[in-house]
Amino acid sequence: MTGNYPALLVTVPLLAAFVIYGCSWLHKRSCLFMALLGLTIPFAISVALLKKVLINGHISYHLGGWDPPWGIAYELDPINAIVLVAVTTVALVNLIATSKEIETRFSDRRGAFYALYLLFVVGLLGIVATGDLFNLYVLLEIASITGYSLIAMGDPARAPLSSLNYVFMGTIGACFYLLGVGYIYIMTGSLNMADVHALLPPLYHSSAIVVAFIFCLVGVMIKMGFFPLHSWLPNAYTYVPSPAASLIAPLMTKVMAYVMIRLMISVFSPKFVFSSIAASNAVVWLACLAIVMGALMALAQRDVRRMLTYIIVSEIGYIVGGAWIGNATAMSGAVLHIINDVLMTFCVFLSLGAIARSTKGYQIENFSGLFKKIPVTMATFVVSGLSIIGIPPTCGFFSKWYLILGAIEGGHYGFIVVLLLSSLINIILFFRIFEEAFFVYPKTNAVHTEGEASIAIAETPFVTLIPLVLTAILLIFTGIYSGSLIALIIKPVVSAGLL
Amino acid sequence: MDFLLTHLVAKYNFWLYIILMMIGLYAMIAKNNLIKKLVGMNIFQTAIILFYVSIGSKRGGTIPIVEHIAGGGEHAINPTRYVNPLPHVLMLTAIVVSVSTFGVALALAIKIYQRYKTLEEDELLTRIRES
Amino acid sequence: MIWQLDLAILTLVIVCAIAAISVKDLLGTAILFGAYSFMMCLLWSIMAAVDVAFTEASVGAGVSTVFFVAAVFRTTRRTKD
Amino acid sequence: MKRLALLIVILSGGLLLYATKDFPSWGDPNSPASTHVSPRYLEKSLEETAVPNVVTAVLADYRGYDTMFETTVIFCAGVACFMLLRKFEPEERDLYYRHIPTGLTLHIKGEKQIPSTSKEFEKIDAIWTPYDFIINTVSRFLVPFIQLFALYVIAHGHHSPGGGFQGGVILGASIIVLAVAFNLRTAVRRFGEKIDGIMSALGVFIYAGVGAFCAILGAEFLNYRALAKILPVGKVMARSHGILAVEIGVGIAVMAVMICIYNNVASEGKFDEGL
Amino acid sequence: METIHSIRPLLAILASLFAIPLIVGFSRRPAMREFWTFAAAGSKFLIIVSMLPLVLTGRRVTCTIFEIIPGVPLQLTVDTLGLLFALVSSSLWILTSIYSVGYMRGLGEHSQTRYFCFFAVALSATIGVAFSANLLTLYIFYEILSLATYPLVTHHQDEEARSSGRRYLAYILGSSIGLFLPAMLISYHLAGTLTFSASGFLGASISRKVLMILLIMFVFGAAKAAVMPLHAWLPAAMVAPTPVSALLHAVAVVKVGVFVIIRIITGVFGVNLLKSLSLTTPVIVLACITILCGSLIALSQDNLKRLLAYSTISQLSYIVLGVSLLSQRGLTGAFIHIPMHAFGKITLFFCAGAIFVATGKKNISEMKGLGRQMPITMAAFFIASLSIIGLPPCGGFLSKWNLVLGSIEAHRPLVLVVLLVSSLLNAGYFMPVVYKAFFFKTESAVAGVKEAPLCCLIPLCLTAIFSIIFLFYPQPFYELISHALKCIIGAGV
Amino acid sequence: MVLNGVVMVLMFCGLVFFTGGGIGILRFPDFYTRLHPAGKLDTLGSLLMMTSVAIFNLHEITLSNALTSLKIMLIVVFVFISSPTATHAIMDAGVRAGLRPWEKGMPRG
Amino acid sequence: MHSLFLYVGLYLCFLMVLSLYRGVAGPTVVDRLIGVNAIGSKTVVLLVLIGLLYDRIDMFVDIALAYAMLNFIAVLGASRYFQKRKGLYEEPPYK
Amino acid sequence: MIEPASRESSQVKTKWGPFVVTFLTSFGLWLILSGKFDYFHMGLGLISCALVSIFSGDLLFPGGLPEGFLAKAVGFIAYLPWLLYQIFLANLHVLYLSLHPKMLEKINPQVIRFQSRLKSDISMVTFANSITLTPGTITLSVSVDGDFKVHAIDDKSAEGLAGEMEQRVARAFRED
Repeated sequence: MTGNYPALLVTVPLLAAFVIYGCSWLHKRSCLFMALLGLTIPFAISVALLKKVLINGHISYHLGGWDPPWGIAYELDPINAIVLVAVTTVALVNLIATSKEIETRFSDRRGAFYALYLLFVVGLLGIVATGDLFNLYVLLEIASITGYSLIAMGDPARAPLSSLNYVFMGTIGACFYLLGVGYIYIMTGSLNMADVHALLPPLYHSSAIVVAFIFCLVGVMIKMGFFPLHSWLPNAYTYVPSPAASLIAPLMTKVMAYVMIRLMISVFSPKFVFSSIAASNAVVWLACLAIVMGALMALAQRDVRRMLTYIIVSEIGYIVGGAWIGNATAMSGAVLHIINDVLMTFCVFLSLGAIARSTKGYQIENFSGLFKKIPVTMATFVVSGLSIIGIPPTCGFFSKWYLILGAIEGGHYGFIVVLLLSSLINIILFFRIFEEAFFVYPKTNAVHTEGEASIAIAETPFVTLIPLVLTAILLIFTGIYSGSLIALIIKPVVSAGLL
Repeated sequence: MDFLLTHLVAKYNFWLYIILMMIGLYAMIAKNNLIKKLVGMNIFQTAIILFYVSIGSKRGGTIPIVEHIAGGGEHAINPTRYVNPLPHVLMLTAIVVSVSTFGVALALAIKIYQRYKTLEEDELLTRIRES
Repeated sequence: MIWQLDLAILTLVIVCAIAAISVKDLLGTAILFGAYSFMMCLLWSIMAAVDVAFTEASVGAGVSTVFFVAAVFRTTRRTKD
Repeated sequence: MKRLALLIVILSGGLLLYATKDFPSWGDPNSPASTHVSPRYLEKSLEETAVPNVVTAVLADYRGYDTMFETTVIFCAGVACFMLLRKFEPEERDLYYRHIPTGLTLHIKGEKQIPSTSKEFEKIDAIWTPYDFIINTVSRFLVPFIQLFALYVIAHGHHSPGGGFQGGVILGASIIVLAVAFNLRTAVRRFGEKIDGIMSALGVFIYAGVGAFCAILGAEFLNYRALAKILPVGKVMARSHGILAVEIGVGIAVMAVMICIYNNVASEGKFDEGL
Repeated sequence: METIHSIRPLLAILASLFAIPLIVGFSRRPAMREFWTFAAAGSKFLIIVSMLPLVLTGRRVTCTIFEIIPGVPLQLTVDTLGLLFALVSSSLWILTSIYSVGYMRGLGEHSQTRYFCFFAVALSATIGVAFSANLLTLYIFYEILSLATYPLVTHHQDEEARSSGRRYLAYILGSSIGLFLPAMLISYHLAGTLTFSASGFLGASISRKVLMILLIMFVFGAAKAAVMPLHAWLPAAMVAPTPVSALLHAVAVVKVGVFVIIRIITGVFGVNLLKSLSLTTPVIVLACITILCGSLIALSQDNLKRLLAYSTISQLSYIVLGVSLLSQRGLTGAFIHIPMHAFGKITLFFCAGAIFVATGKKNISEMKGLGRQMPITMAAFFIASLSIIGLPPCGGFLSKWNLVLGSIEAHRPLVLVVLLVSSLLNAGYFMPVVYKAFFFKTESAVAGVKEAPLCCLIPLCLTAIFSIIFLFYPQPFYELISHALKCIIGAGV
Repeated sequence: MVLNGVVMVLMFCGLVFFTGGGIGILRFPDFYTRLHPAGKLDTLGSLLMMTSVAIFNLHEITLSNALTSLKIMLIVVFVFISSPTATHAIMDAGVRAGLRPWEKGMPRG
Repeated sequence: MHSLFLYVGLYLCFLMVLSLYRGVAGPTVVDRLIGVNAIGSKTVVLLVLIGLLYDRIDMFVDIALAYAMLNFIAVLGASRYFQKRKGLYEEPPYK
Repeated sequence: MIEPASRESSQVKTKWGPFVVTFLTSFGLWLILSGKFDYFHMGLGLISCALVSIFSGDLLFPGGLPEGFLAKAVGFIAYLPWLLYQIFLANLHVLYLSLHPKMLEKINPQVIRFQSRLKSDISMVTFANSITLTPGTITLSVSVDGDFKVHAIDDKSAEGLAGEMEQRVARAFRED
């Protein structure tokens, strides 16, 4: 059975989703349990796979028993194993943490919600693991469609429209990707990533391949919300219901960023990307623009969630910039930042969801006095905020470290400046909130005589709080162990790819 | 004329799919009505399907269903006689995806209409701003 | 492949597409979109993609149009462009 | 916006047109796409899977994994429509009934209602809801044959075009015909929402379950060859039967999802009279 | 040099962190809460002292926690310099804790639990900086310190605290992220390592221009050292409760800043490299400007704590100046100025706090005749101000003396002038306070005021006494410093 | 050969009807009258063309060919059931939508 | 014979243009429906003809049959719209 | 499903009748469609037909099998050739109209109402569809009790209504 782990990783939540949806018509209570089961098993499997990959190296799993160019294969190297672990962890922890809210908020359709939730995870897991260009598209669509509907379940006034806009942009993105794959297919006749990688070199100067690359990339960039193409992202992530927010916001864009890196390394080759198309400088500058614009637009927001969405835009800029600088250090930084960003965005959105219990809205003004009311939850929010800013020893610092180091190596001083600038802006962004939560007491409590005694501590329930605190601790641990992450997992693959 | 024809036949499928796709893309971006955008999206997707199917076609090829040769298990099948089945397979999936997206998008459009009683983007935006 | 038919139908397809997005009535769009699907179905069968044609026939001509009409029924026919 | 759209369109269109110059010409039998991967499907599929329809063989076997997710996409769409639109709380409003033999409409205010078992009366939504005798009767006659044809399409996906997906759509359409010709309530009474939900999950479950079952039997996921251990047939025929099982699953799922989408879209999730 | 692997440095850091859960747990019982604070402070001090013999015998205590970045582990090394600093700050923590109890209770401050928690974190970070074996570890603790002090600075949670907090963060985080971090990364890129070594890890192969830029970035990056023009946070941060100002803004935080500069000059660049390229001239100029300007501004202050803050700014630059002179005497002076200034300045702050607790007064103009009401406090104030000015019989004399000698040794006569002028200025702003307190008639506002609570009084007396003792018994410091100098200067030779 | 002749004749007739339908749809003055050629001529056209194809398919008589021809005729049957119903449905739609019928002397609508 | 079928097919395409004109030009939606329905019936024939051209008519008959069935459903659905909604032209902008 | 039971006066209460008839009909259809006579496909066919019959048997024959089912079926088949002939004639007429250069003068659209004496729904639908297919007339609406509204394209078609065709339909379904 262990041989089938790669397939089971994706299949277990898939089967669980079907069972849940079927059962939800018969017995609603059992849904949560099955959903938990359906995510715990893949979590265990992904950890086992990571271990296996680290011991044995690359794993290739041939689905249906057909050899790759004809059948579909799953290719697991250390990097995607770790991304898989990140995805399953986030999904599982989020489900545990938000289960209470899901159960109350979607009580009459929880089966559907869990099913979509699991299928979203399935999509992402598949995207990360697959070694086939077209399979990636299908999985991408699974993740997208479930994402659309999860987003649309949010604020009834705005969510459907933002979701529909996401549908349009997402479809353009997916179609561009599909088109790019079509161009690759017409020139090489293959869809398997490794096979395409082997077939491409003689075609590097063909205009069709260049266009294919551009379209794949643009498609993926739309999906990950890279700066000029990000317009769907803020609305979509602002109005999503909070249990889904902490699932979608951390994972979707980051997984797509991973796809971009994967396209660059294992479908096309760095040689092609960095020398045949002399666009690397342009993309890095675009990434700089993304970072700055994301940060500036975040600065203009009063709604905390919306601000965070713009921060995501800017974080994506980090990853793209890092990946396109074109040396191993920066690429490692980009990969590390994917993992870190998953964790920190997750933590920040999860804590925001927990905070939302005690506030009326997501405006900064609503945050006043929260340090008194929910100290632990706010502490986790602070930790994640610090991580996004890039304060050591949280993990955000270390990916920035590698990114800047890579930029120094590559001589992209503009990128360094922009990275530091965005860190500084992030300080302003977050401390604005911290200050509000720390200094200002809500007006309703001002009636009472003493501030301290009157505000009752209404801490988040434990089922949410414990995962939250664990995640915050994980942020620090990932930071501390980022050296081993790089040395054991990322560096070998990246250097092998870049050589 | 002959030369033109051979060149035309060689590429026109690829050119026309681009035109079709651009029609769809234009509708998606420029149209104001959400359902129109949706139609544009569908045209866009079909154009890509057209592209793939055009890849698959083969001069002198017939449909990719192997004709039964009684007891001829060892009989070699000449692949040039049949068109390339792989793009068809892929495009089945793409069609399914497009119809699924279409269904979800329609559901979303209905939800939007329920709330705002309009499907025009500019009117929607003004109404959101008002509320 | 039958290129003569292919060319003819392709032209029709483009006409249908333009018509579908420029008609100032969503129900008209729905109907013309159905016609667009017919054409596509023909196009696939001309290019020997029978399975695709079958799918397009069943989806595009059948359920997709019905969904579309149903959605228009539940929303509105009005459109400015 | 229009100008921006035009710019984008011209830009990307120009890029794409530029790229076509390196394409092999249309229908070139020697193009890479026709010579690299696909010949093997054409040459070997009959002897490896005993399925003459190469598209089906590739769809459900060689690239069966894709198709599993394709079906999942459909399932997602169904669940999404249900989730987005379904309203469980009925709105308070007056009831209308039509007396079928005479075509008279009854408008009942308040709580009272005619028992739902009554065959004479039919619940409708508004005073002007039409009743078309011809369409009803013809649809009633056509539905069984449409269904039969759909089952035929599913069963003969190996030998002729079609397969689970197409058959499923037609099956779904047969119920939709009922919903269109009579009204949604009739269709839902015949094919309930609960069953529909369970069927949609069941269909995809069959697909993924067959795959997982193969894995349990010791082969790779979706390697139907492993089914030969429990079926009284050879390994090649096991593949063929595996494909059939999978196609049936697809058919069930697609049918249920199509009905689900139609029901929800046509009635805004209220499950009243529908279109 | 022999290296001992031990987790004692780590324990020294964690000692106060372990106390945090206990402090939080006993938040309802102040006595227990404060007990745990003392326990943490005491154990921390003991652990640090226990390493003294090892270090004095010429060994180094190292603790590698794990590899963060290839080639750059999270590593702690106790060398003489770090130990000196750690000793000073941990010993003063004990006294400050006592003082805090008196001060906080005396004023009935809110959120005392939070206060003690973050105090503990800040101390951990300070010790962490002192023991860091490489630049990255140092940076991590530096940032933790910045963040941990933020709630302390803004403890009052009013509008003033808020704006000061903003300014504090803007300067500290802005400079560290904007300048220190890139400088560190460039160094890592150039050298491939970040571990401090006695002769510096930046080799001579790097061009002078780059080195110069790096040095400037580092010096400004460590904004905690309050080198002008990045000094403005320090006066702003004086809104904090006085124990915070005392320990953090006289000892821990600002000393961390200069300690970082010392580490950079001695451990990153290496004295010999800097000397051979004579790179430190701009730093010297900056330090001189800061010394003079700080003193001049202090002259015009009426708020006692602000005055002390500006005094601190100028005094800190003595250390920067001493280090950047790169001469043996100069370094000695700089190093010894750390404890001397710490003890002196903390006494002054304690006094200011005691006055505030007793009278509620913050401005000098309101303290006329206070010496008669609070003789002990004002006597301590006098002693400490002597120490700061650099007059015997106080420890401050030693450091001034060494600095003066160092400037001569380094052939920089202008520096000598600056030092002397600044001493005069110091006297110019301290003596009026003392004079007003003792020789003016008691104003009605402060009439009838008693001495501050005992908890406040004892620490300030102790520190004042220590200031005097150090002049006569500076051997422990000298011994430590001579070990340090042996490494720094001797290694290059 | 005779078979081919029959096929061609039937096909030609079918085309004539189809043509009539196409022209009729264009020429008739209003919606109701347009339905007449659309509903009827196309139906018969389909019948004739399908029949011709079915016959053509039978020029090599085997079981499978016969079945295929039967299937083609099945399409015809289906069209014959569904086409008038569809025509009726459209007509009904027009009436219910309130479209005014064309009367003699009015311009084309 | 094949070329005959090809020309017949092309002629049907031409006829589709006529019907499509009705579909595109309107003037009312039901007119479009007529046009599209007429295209549908020609498409069925055309599908069978393509089957002849490929010599695999047995494969194409299924498609044609399915097509005939589903086209019926689509037309039924579209006409159903009018049976429920009273207006042939668009309803007033807002209620 | 609304079962117009009350209108079906003559019906046999056999429970299995509809099922058997549906099953047999659909199996015949299956054989035509399938064209494969091996056990496997026949087995699939049996299953499919059974499914269809169970699921939709009552759609074909709501309220059971009508009396004299076979005779009616034969009658219907016998009616078809005449209908085809009529259709052919009708089409020629419409063809003539649509190609006539002065078409607008020739036609005179009008709506005609009449009461039919047919009773069963199947016969009425047959009649209605026959009207639609034949001379220039399209059924507008039929009410359950046989009230027909017909749109005729010209006077000639309007006259020929309701005569022979109704009788033949009635004869086919044994209702005269």
